[in-house]
Amino acid sequence: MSFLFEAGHRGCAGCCDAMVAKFVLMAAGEDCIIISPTGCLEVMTTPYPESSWGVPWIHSLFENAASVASGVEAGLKALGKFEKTKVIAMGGDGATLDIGIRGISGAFERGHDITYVCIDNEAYMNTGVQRSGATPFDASTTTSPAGSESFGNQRPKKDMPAILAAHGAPYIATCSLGYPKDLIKKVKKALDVEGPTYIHAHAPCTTGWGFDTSKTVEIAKLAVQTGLWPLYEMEDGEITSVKKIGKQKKPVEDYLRMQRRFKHLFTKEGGDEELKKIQVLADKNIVKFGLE
Amino acid sequence: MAVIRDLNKDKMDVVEGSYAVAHSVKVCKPNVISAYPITPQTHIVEDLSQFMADGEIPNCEYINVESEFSALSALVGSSAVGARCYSATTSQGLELMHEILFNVSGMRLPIVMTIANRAVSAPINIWNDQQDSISQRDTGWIQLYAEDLQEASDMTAQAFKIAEDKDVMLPAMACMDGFILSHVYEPMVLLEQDLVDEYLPTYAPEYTLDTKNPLTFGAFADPEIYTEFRYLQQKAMDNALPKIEEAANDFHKVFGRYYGGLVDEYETEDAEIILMAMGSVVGTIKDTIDGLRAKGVKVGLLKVRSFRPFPVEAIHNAIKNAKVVVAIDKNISLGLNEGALFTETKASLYNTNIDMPVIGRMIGHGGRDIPVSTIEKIVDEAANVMKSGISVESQYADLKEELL
Amino acid sequence: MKEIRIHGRGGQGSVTAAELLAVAAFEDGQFSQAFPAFGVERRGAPVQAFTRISDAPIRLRSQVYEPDYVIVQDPTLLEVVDVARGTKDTGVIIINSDFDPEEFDLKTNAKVMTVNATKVALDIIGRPIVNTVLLGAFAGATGEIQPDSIVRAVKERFPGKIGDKNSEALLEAYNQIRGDAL
Amino acid sequence: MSIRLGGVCEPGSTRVNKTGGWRTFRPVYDYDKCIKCKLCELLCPDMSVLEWENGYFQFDYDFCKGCGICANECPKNAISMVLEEK
Repeated sequence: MSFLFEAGHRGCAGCCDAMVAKFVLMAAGEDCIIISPTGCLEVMTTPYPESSWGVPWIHSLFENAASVASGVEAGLKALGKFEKTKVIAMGGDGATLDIGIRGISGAFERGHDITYVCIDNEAYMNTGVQRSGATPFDASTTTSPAGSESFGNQRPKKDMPAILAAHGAPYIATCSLGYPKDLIKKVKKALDVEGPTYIHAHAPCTTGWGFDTSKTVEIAKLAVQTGLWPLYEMEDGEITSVKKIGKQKKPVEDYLRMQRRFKHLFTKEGGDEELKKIQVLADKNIVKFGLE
Repeated sequence: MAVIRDLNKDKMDVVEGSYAVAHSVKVCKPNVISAYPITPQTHIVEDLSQFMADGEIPNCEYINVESEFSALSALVGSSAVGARCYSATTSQGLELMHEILFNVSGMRLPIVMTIANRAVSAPINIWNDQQDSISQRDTGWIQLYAEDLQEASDMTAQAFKIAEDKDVMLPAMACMDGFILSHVYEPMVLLEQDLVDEYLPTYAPEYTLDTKNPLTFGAFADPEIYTEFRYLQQKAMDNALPKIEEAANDFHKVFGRYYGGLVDEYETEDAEIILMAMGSVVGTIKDTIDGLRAKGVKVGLLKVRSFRPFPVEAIHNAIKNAKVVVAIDKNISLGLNEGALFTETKASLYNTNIDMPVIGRMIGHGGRDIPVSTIEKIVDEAANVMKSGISVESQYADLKEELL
Repeated sequence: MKEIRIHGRGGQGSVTAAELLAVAAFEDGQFSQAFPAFGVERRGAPVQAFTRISDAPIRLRSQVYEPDYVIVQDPTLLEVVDVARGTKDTGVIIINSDFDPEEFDLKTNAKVMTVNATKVALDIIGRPIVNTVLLGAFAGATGEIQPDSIVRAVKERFPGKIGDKNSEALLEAYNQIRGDAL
Repeated sequence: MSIRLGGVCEPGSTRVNKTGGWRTFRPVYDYDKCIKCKLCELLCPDMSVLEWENGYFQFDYDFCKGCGICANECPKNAISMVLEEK
């Protein structure tokens, strides 16, 4: 099988961004244009004069992928070339939830027929694992480090799907590289729905989270099985499907224990209190999304 | 060749400067307009929106972006798919675009933008000066400055022609003074659609985002290759110098109107004192010169039309016989106490044998009015320099000491 | 002034090695300077790091083009990077490998030495972390720095058991490469 | 080779950059256990699982970085990670 995402990119061994990008292109096919903001995916795939992209691809800045995508869509429409070509903005959590949120809000409010895929590895990885708006509670990053007085990041993840649902996006879905077939199905659906659609893909990062390069998929599944990463679809703001975890349900510890960014919860005094708090977060998701 | 106006009244309409520019954009057949409102540019984007609503701009999409940052960012995408792109902004909006200005030029996307020049905050001020565009002079954008409505309107077509030239392929700012030109009504000839179709070829870039030929745009360049990208941009700016003249001459052939190419000279042949200036103050200076000439003062004007690329040769040829030169700036580089036109003119003369005194006078900041008397005062100062040398090299010429 | 160029891959601690070497040289009473030169890649891609040692403060800011010494942390780099480029004839190139120096045909007159740093690290530290081990080898092969200056730098950077194990490993490499040299 | 306008690059051209040298462990198939479920081909972040004969696969050691995801996820443990001799 040939892929529209080529080998030779500089992603770390076991790179989550590479996997999600590969899956998205499996869903989109040749007739798409990708717009990426600055980030690991961008930098590891396009060291001039090389490119891993088998489809038209453009990078402008860190915070304007959604705006550039709006322009691509408008330009294609103006030139009468917009029949089937899918316009996809694809970037990391920092570029999407933090610095690029203004552009996305504008693009979604204007209703451009684009799909935005957020590859959420929960921190600014290319610059060396600094905290982002998507960094989970109690995760240690270089700018929200665990310390004698700290259990790491004290804020919950920003709920981007809810924000874009509030923009009236016709289709939103969370997915995970741990369930590639589900991810590909949802990306296809997002591409087929007219108007601004959003895919929020969970992507465990071996370098940033501190786990062995072979565990990327295993950890992604655990995030889902513990309820910390609920898989659901929303159409016109309503939840229309959910992936039940049922008897697969695992305690958050199984997920957290495998990651260096949560090591302090198992070594520091008071760690088990924090573990309980995280379990509460997971249980809330299970109730809210009806995961059981 | 001196300025050639078209004063055929039955071809003229009395319109607002902004409307004239909006009309010009329309007849240049843009494919994507993407702009965010900001005084004093708003009438341009409002008029364009009405044209769109009335179906007067076919094959065009108008994006009401949520910020100037996205105004230009969107056009990166549109231009890359091969669409002719237009935007308009000023002051705070232009400063917000700073990061993308470099990016658009570096990616060689010939986007055209009208700048309705306005002062930069703080203190916030919505009136005219040229601090905004001048402070973007290093971003790789061509910068042209118009003297009046007719030129501002016609400059739009010229900007597209220059920017989209395959030997240039750089974005361009067509600058007009906010309020003084954007909001003034005066008779002018609206850009003729049939003539523009003859003058301006359709935009057909060599490389586009095309699923049938999937290329990558915007890759990163490491230390081994970055310099050569910048060198090629500078080469494109060098190529733009003759192209700006060519675009002005071609415009004259097709439309019969001419405002100068890189520069334009007024009464400079025998001038002992030459004033250099950009934008609408040029008109006031011309009136002042006529008055002073009547009194036997040998004074002339060098209108600098292209600030980027900076027309060194054209400037030197124009001023080489003068006894004193005064560069007039509606901007200041704080810490140097000089306006950019003055600094760059003076610097360009250093290694030449042209060695008359050159002084800089900053006026009209934050929309302060520039009456003829201010220009006369500057000419007097220049006359004193001719007699007894430079006393003050660069200063404000319209400062209110009492407020300090 | 002596210039050292360290070749490694992202994540192998080449930059840390350069820094430790600079700290050790300062501990040894010399002036020093260490700086990396790498791309934007994270792990895996080839990286270089540089250290300068001198008896006077170092002002030079360029990369190192004619190194006196070269340390190669990962032998697979030899296929992709010209590690010997510009090395002075009087220089020494230290390669982490269990092959003999003669088996490498590096186009250089500099002396090639090898030490199986990976094995030393696995045996003593328990993980294939070779950067500190190779500093011990550097001290042994060149005599530019006292081994206990490197130990002090390592212990300062890695307190406790980790520092102790790394120190033990680097001294082992120091002795091993000196043994070969005799 | 000269810079094209705007520095555009050709599709899929990172293949000139062989990343096989990055790995310390290499994956090896045990074809007796392999049930050709193609999961390894799907998951590989470096497109280093190539179709081989009659539905089986082989690794592209020019590019495989030895991450071990294929071995970790293989439902039949048909892939083992072997220390690379250097």
